[in-house]
Amino acid sequence: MSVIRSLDQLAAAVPDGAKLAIPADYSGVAMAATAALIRRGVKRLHLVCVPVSGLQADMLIGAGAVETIETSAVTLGEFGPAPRFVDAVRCGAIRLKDATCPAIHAALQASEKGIPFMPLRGIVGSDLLANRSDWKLIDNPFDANDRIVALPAIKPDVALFHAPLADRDGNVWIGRHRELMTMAHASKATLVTVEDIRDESLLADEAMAAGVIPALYISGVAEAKRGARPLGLWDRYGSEDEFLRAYVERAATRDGFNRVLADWLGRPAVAAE
Amino acid sequence: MSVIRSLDQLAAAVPDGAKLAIPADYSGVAMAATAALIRRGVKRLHLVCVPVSGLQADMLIGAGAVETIETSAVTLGEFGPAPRFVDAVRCGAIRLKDATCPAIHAALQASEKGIPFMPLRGIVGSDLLANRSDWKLIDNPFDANDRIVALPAIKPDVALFHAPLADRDGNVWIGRHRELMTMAHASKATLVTVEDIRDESLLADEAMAAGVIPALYISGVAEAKRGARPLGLWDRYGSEDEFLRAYVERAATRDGFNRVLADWLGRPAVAAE
Amino acid sequence: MSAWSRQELLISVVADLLAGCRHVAVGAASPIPGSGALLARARSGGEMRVSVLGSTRNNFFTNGGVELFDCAAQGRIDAFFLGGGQIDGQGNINLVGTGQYPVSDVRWPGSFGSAYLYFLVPRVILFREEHTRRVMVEKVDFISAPGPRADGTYRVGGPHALLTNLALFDFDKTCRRFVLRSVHPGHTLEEVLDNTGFAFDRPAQVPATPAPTPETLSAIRGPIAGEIAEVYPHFAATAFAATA
Amino acid sequence: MSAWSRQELLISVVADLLAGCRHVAVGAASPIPGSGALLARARSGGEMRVSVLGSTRNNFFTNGGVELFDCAAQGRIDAFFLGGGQIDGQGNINLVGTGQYPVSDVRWPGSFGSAYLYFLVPRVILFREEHTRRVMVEKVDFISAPGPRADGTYRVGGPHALLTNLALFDFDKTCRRFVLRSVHPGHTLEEVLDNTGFAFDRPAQVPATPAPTPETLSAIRGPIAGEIAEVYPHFAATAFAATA
Repeated sequence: MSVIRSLDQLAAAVPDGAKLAIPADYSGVAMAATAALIRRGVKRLHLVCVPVSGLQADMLIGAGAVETIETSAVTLGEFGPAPRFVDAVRCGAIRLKDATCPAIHAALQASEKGIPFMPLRGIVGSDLLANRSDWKLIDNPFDANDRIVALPAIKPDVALFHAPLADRDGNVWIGRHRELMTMAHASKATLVTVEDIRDESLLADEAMAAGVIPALYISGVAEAKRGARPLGLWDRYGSEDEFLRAYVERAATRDGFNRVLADWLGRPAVAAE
Repeated sequence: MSVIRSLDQLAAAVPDGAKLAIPADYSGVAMAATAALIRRGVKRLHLVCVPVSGLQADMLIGAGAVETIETSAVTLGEFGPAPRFVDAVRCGAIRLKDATCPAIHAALQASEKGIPFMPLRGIVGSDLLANRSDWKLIDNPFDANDRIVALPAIKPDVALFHAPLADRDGNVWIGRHRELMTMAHASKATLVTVEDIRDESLLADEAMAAGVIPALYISGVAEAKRGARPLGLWDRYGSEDEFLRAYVERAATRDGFNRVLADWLGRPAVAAE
Repeated sequence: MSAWSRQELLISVVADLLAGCRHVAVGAASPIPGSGALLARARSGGEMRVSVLGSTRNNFFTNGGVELFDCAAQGRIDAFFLGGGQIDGQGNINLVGTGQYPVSDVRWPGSFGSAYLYFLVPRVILFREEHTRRVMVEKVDFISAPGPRADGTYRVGGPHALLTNLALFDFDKTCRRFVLRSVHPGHTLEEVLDNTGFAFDRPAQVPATPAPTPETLSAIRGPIAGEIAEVYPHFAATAFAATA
Repeated sequence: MSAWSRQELLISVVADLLAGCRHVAVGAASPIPGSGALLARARSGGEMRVSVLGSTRNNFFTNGGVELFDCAAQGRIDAFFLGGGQIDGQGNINLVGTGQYPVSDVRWPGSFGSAYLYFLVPRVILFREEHTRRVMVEKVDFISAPGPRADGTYRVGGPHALLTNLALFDFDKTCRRFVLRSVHPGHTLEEVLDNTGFAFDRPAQVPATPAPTPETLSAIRGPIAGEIAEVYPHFAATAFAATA
């Protein structure tokens, strides 16, 4: 059965209440699919930001789609704070699971390896640990005088991201952005939007194959030209800085956010070249 | 300082008594460097086979270079048992640390992550666990009714392997053979022989970069044309099956091994093209 | 002489055992399991994946040697094959050696991934052509991978069947015993009993293993012969009564 | 007006702090630390690596987002920069927010990798341009990453220095207190005392931070200006008294 889907089919494959893993703004964010998700009115998401997020998390929060966010940070970087995230935190409107980047990576690796937890250095003495009842300080079984944090595995229901290329079998090229592969290995289902879908297999060439997530892990692929916009895609295209600057300003209020969101959802899709 | 070395310089960089990580016969074995190691008379090696070995371990054992072997198997596959390994086991001449493939991978990943141990499923109830006093059965901190094996990190002193390409900065292309990258991350030093050394950076092209071990982890690179022979190198060239067939037969006795080793060490190197 | 070879029978049985699997992993040096998997894939109408380990062309993994094991732990591998220098009646397997340990009388290569995959792959098919009391023992000398036990250990996998040159067994995970399912055509129950060192259960009437159907034989020799030859060239040249 | 800009002074101080490092990692959005690292690299004669996170061209990592952290845990990163919305006298840093948690008065982005790298990178340089009592507090409201403690936790890393617009501090890991090393030209000890909410140690005579030497300035503005502009184009256009 083909894994090629439409954007709306991808959005329909993310159930309300899903634990949804999303990458950082610089790592291939499926913004076109996020628009489709918001249009379909997705609810009660548990976002797992790998390891941080920006515009995508902020828009989903503003759209009322997020119940819980597990992240090491939410920020629009040089453009400023993430306004709907900050507002939701101040109102207590979302449940926070504050983390630190390597802890999110390690907890996904635990799921990838099918182990219940991963030990990790650092973290001891932080208020992150004090506020994460699901993280435990355990004895190092190999050193009676050493304690170490144990992080339970994070197994997302769905991983969602954008990449440059897929083939018709469902293999997806992610190059050096290996966190996307860990997300796919760790998650029950993986949905991907891509710039292009190729007819020839991405595994046919050994150089390309080194950067491929095999179809085995991929549940659905949809073509979405400029599918990361208004964010950028690696060295392929940059972000729309004017949009981001205006977003931070307009989304400072709920009404302003609703208007900027409506404008964005109303944009025509990028035509295929 | 350049990382480019001669084969003899690489061999000199493996101290007697080193914990030496080597890949499986199908994953890029530095046989030309192994010849140099045997010529220099390396002693008391602790081999860590990732996760198994064949000709390379057998020759090093036959040459009296091995004190301990940590492996999930030693075999020459379709050509038969590894004769010097089998003989050394029967004589009690080497210390055995029998393992299972995923345990060796996981213990290297623990070193890669700088954690003291990695939990791993399976293994419970096996005589591997019963004979590995360094493996522990611990309580899963997240489930009082669950026990799981904890494997201490393996941090090799040196990882040694053969790959198709390096550049002058010391970046090494290993494509899909990702266990070689884990070995490099996990080890204190990494020595590599390659078919070719390129002038242009292997990181310049994003497709190639996805399969590159960065120079940061590489201590020395030596050019060795057909450096895996008599073994093969992935899809680049096959193994010398006649050599392997004859090896299994001749190395059945110590004298026979000494002769086949002498013949092999006496071979001329493959000339640069 | 029958109209099919011993290998063709075993390939046919393997393919039947794999029916319904989404993903089967086999070793590059395991031609009968591998051919059975390729046959099962051909029958599945594109629903089954087969990963041939150690090959470049039929290897769909991109994360190095650890991926097979991680993939199994993720629940993404439905069937795998294990062998053993010794197999005992509790489903314990020994890939290490006979006599004492570590100084063995006979030393085999080692345990490979058995101690792990046996716990995590739902359908582990024990495949060993030699069916003698030397192999099928009451108790293995070394447990590379244990059969199922009631010790509470996390385990979603384990022995699903034992296939030899003589017979096919199921494994009853509750009683922790093998149950003879069928004896291959040309062999007898007495032969199985004489050559098995462990006790096993059996029905009052032991059926014969179904011979490969004409459809199966023509699939093995026809459409998938080329695939088998591509993956297992040495094997394909000798194993089939007729090769394309 | 001095012959060098505030940014040029800070870049010069950063480069001095990094002397002898083999590998420095900096964020793509950290132009002053990044420029200091590029200057230190230029001075090192090819012995120092600089990894710029989040960039494609100056990113030498190939194992995804986890590699920086694994690399630090392996002991392969000698220096890194952390900031903080609040920094206190015990070296605790807060990147989360003020007031209560989780419902904060002011919410900042979050802790990023601080809770980890602060334990594992030997020279963590706390870099925060704003030097006020709002930032330099007696006790942080939320500990994203704690300063060194005597609790036996495995820790090879921690605060090496604190650099602000006003001054440079060392951190004494035994006493767990900051020690004022120097006050930047144009500023006074009184200004530092007035604007610091925590107690710190200081020598009887507090020296002035050395101004960038003519050699350093010509390096910043000359050979490495291009590199800085390549990595930090917006910054390079505004920060230098003269840019090539």
